[in-house]
Amino acid sequence: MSEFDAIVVGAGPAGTSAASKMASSGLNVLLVERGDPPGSKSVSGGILWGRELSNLYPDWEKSAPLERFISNKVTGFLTEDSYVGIDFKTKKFEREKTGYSVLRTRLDGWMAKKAKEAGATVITGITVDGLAWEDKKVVGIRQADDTITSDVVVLAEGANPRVAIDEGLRAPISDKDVAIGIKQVVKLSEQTINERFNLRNGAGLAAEFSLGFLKNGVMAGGFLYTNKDTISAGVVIDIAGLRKDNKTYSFDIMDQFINHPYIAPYLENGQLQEYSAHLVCEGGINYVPKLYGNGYVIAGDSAGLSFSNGMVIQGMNYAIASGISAAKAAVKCKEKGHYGESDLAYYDELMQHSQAIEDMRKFKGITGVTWSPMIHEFLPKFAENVLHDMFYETGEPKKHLFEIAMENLIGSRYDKKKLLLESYRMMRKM
Amino acid sequence: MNIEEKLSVLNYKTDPTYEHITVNPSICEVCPDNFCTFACPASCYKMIDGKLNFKYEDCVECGTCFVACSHGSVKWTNPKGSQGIKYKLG
Amino acid sequence: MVGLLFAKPVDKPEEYKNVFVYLENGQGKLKRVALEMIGIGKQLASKVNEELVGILIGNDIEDMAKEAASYGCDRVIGTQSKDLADFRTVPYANIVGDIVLKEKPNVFLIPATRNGRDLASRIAVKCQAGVTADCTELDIEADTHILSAHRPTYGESMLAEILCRKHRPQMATARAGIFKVPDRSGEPPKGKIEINNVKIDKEYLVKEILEFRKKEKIDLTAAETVVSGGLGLGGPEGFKQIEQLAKVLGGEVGASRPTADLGWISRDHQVGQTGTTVRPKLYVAAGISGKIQHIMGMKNSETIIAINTDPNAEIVKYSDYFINDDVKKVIPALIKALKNYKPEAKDAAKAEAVSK
Amino acid sequence: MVLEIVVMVKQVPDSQEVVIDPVTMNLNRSLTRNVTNKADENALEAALSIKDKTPAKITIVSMGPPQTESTMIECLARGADRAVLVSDRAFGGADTYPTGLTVASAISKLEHFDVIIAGEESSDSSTGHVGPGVAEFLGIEQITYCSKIEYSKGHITAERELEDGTEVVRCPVPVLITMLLGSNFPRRQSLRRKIDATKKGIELWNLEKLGLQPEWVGVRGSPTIVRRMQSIKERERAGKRITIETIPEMVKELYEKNILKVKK
Repeated sequence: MSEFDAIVVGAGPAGTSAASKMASSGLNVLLVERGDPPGSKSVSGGILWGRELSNLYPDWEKSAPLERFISNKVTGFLTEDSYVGIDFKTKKFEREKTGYSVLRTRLDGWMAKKAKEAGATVITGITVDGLAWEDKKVVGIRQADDTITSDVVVLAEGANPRVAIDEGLRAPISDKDVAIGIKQVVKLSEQTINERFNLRNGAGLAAEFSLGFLKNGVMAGGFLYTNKDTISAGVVIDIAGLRKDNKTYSFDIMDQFINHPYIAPYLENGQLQEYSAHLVCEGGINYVPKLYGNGYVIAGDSAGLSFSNGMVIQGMNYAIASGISAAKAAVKCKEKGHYGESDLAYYDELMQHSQAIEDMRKFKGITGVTWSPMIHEFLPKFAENVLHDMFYETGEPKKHLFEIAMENLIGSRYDKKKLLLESYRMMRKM
Repeated sequence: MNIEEKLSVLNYKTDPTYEHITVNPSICEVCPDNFCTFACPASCYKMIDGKLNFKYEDCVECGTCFVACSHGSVKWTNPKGSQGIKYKLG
Repeated sequence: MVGLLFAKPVDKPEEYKNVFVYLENGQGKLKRVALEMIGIGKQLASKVNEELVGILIGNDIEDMAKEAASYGCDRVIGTQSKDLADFRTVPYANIVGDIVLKEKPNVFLIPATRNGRDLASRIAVKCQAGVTADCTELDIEADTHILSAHRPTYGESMLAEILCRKHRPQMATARAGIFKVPDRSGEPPKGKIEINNVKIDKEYLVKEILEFRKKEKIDLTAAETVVSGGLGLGGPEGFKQIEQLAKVLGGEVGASRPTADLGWISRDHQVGQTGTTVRPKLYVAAGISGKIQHIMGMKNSETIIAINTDPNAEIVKYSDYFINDDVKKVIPALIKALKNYKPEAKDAAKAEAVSK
Repeated sequence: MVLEIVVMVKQVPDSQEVVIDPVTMNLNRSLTRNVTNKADENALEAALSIKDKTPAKITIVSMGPPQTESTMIECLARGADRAVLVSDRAFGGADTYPTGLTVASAISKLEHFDVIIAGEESSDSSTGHVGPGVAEFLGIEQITYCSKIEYSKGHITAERELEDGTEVVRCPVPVLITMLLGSNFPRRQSLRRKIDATKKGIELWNLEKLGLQPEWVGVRGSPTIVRRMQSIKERERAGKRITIETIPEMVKELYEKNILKVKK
């Protein structure tokens, strides 16, 4: 007899969702989180797309600690001197309200509380050392000299899954699988944020940028998310490019981003509240390990479930979805009274048909685009030059846009044929 | 603001009894790239007088160095209990 | 067991008169803080035209009692015994408690030192009265004789004014190093000295003092100049520069909390809310951003020089001089400038006049 | 016979997170989380290290609102045996006097105690008065500001850190000890113990259980009142900008203003 039906390692969105769903289905659940309180080890890029959450808590928008709903989405290029961007606003976002900026210590704390209310035993401030095995089956977890047993262990450790890696349940992480995420949260008054970003009534902005001013093949994206009375500003840095250069400090890229002439004014006079860093899963479908085994399942970032095509970034919603699916599988196993590998395969089955895996499969190879010189070097410069030539009054006869574009294309050091192919590939993959 | 000053706004519960990350000096001594010093967002890895200096106390537990070190020097574990970084916003 | 006595308001507060202070001594000498208590006690007593009374306990205390009187005590109530040579909570508390219950002071001040705090709330319980801890400002209302006790709170950013209207005596512990030592009168002291020789019952002497090891440590509170380093130094090696500068200035080395947390320097150098509070003539904050914890420990320094790469660092607001550059470059330049400084003739003469 | 140790703990706002709103100058509570008072963790560790060598039972006693339970479960997870939370609306707003009275009253309701250990002070109010108050109510000796304690044959030997030195003290039980902040490193919590403690919960005692009068405790039983709070006004400082080049001028000014004195 195991002490628990299920043990969940990690109280992030994936773990708390799994624990809550299992507990409310009558399972005896232990949720263990090393941070105390939950969320004190978490960092997120910022936007929670909440549709998945409504499966768990239909009224989540009323009680969850949300910062601002996203009414305004920006995608842009930053070069040394310029900014070119698409700025999209729609009243539809305001009516639908699915995306919210969140701060994780608050969100995770709320979700852990919900799991506790559902009946899970929530333990914080304790690090799980590893798994307990018996006859090649996971039978629980190890902490210090103790073993706590359960029929199934849900590993929801986040982007740096120590237990899963150390127990050989997933490959160690490589340059292609993750990027370095760095974030600063800056305090400004709610009013100042509203004024600077032209926002009203709890509306917020989510902006992502390609940092075209970086040199030597170093590639990074930048982001700005508005919270209630803070702004989350950060960068996501490609490790392979940084390694190749081996001269640029990751934290300097963060500094360059927030000091960019078109970013700095947003943050001016803001007081730094927090500096944080976190790995961002970028590996796509290739990075997703086998999601289940004898007595265990892997969920959320630990399973590499995240998506980014440079314009849409998702992670927490996948985590919640995978947590719920893991719970469904565990509940089914409990009904059968059997938690073997073939039983837990149901989790995989659910996931293979989930939006998460389908998105990731569809956008397979997207990182080749999101982390391409095309996006991070050529396009920003090209857009800057074309727009500059178009708008700049020289006193000479005007040119057609096509003419300007062609001149800039010819003037660039890129192989034209390759560029064409690249653009085609980009359109297809995005 | 330099990185040290940024880190100074953070709340750490440093564990003097357990270093959750360790490096192998014999590997670092002959390291050709010292990429950890560039990758680590908290500047825990520094070259001082040509030698690698690592301090775990400033670690924000992102895991970057574990990926960055391609020579097998970095041994990464989670801090014990709730020691280490304690974000107030996340 | 003394019993679970609740705090009891007194019926006739007007019966309680005079300001009493506890005269802390150690190794047979009045502590400086005892003189500080006389200073503030005298101030309060004169405002309401009452007497200042000192309570002194120890062994062979006559000289100390005379000294207290010469600093302004109108009366010194002394209690001595060879068993009272060392501070021991229970017998000390019993004696002080009995005196206070009998004498009915209106105000009773105890220094907020470790032994003072050890004693204070025990006396309060004996008298069923309140005590305000760790005061930095004390005043008394001339008409009502109500003590207005101010103490810093919320990380020393706020000052709370605390009253104790209905209970007597109005007790407070007062922080060391804040209140002025009064001038010593030249003539033989006028104050009345009463010394009682007592025998202490063995049952109150259960606590034995086995040994006292005097500390040979840095004393930041007494330093005229403090040079402190923070995370901006970049590593423990940065404190070498700090030491050099401190040496040139003839001061002590301080540190911000994170540097002590990181083990760059030992804890006894830490300046701040959780470390030592300093108020030197000159404070140099090198590479310290100025978290509130640190500011609280140094903001009362006479002159503050901040060295920082960040022009928006919090410390800038607290600085008289701000050098916006890297500590590594600034300190050598500063040391050079100090060594090169040659006073002009008239300045030298002025300096001489001052030092005389 | 086992040694009965009582450890007094308090839940406080995390001092590293205390954020003062620059506009209102009030504590920004939305950003401040509650934690176990650090010095109390040192008190518990001191108790646990006695228990490592001597058969002992450790009872945690705290006065506070119901959420103090998390602090007490933490103590049980580190190795304490029993936890009593004294909680009642009537206790709210207490100054040090009724706090000491309430805690002492709870301790006196335990079957027996030999040693009481508390932290030197709480990080939120920093008075250090509650421990000695409890000792007075219970009529026992005390050893405050200890950096080290040891128990042997009915006696505690302790090192007290004073402003000017270290005092080595020996005292028979019963005695109350207060431990210095940072005097030891608190051991880790055990998952097994924490699960058990979470499932079992803690003991809640209210005013009635203690048999105290409502006017003796809480704000009503407090002799001191806060008349007002004001922000500490800072002296305006010039913040005169100096560069590497103008350092000699600053040095000259410091001498001229007599902040630095010319050595003869």
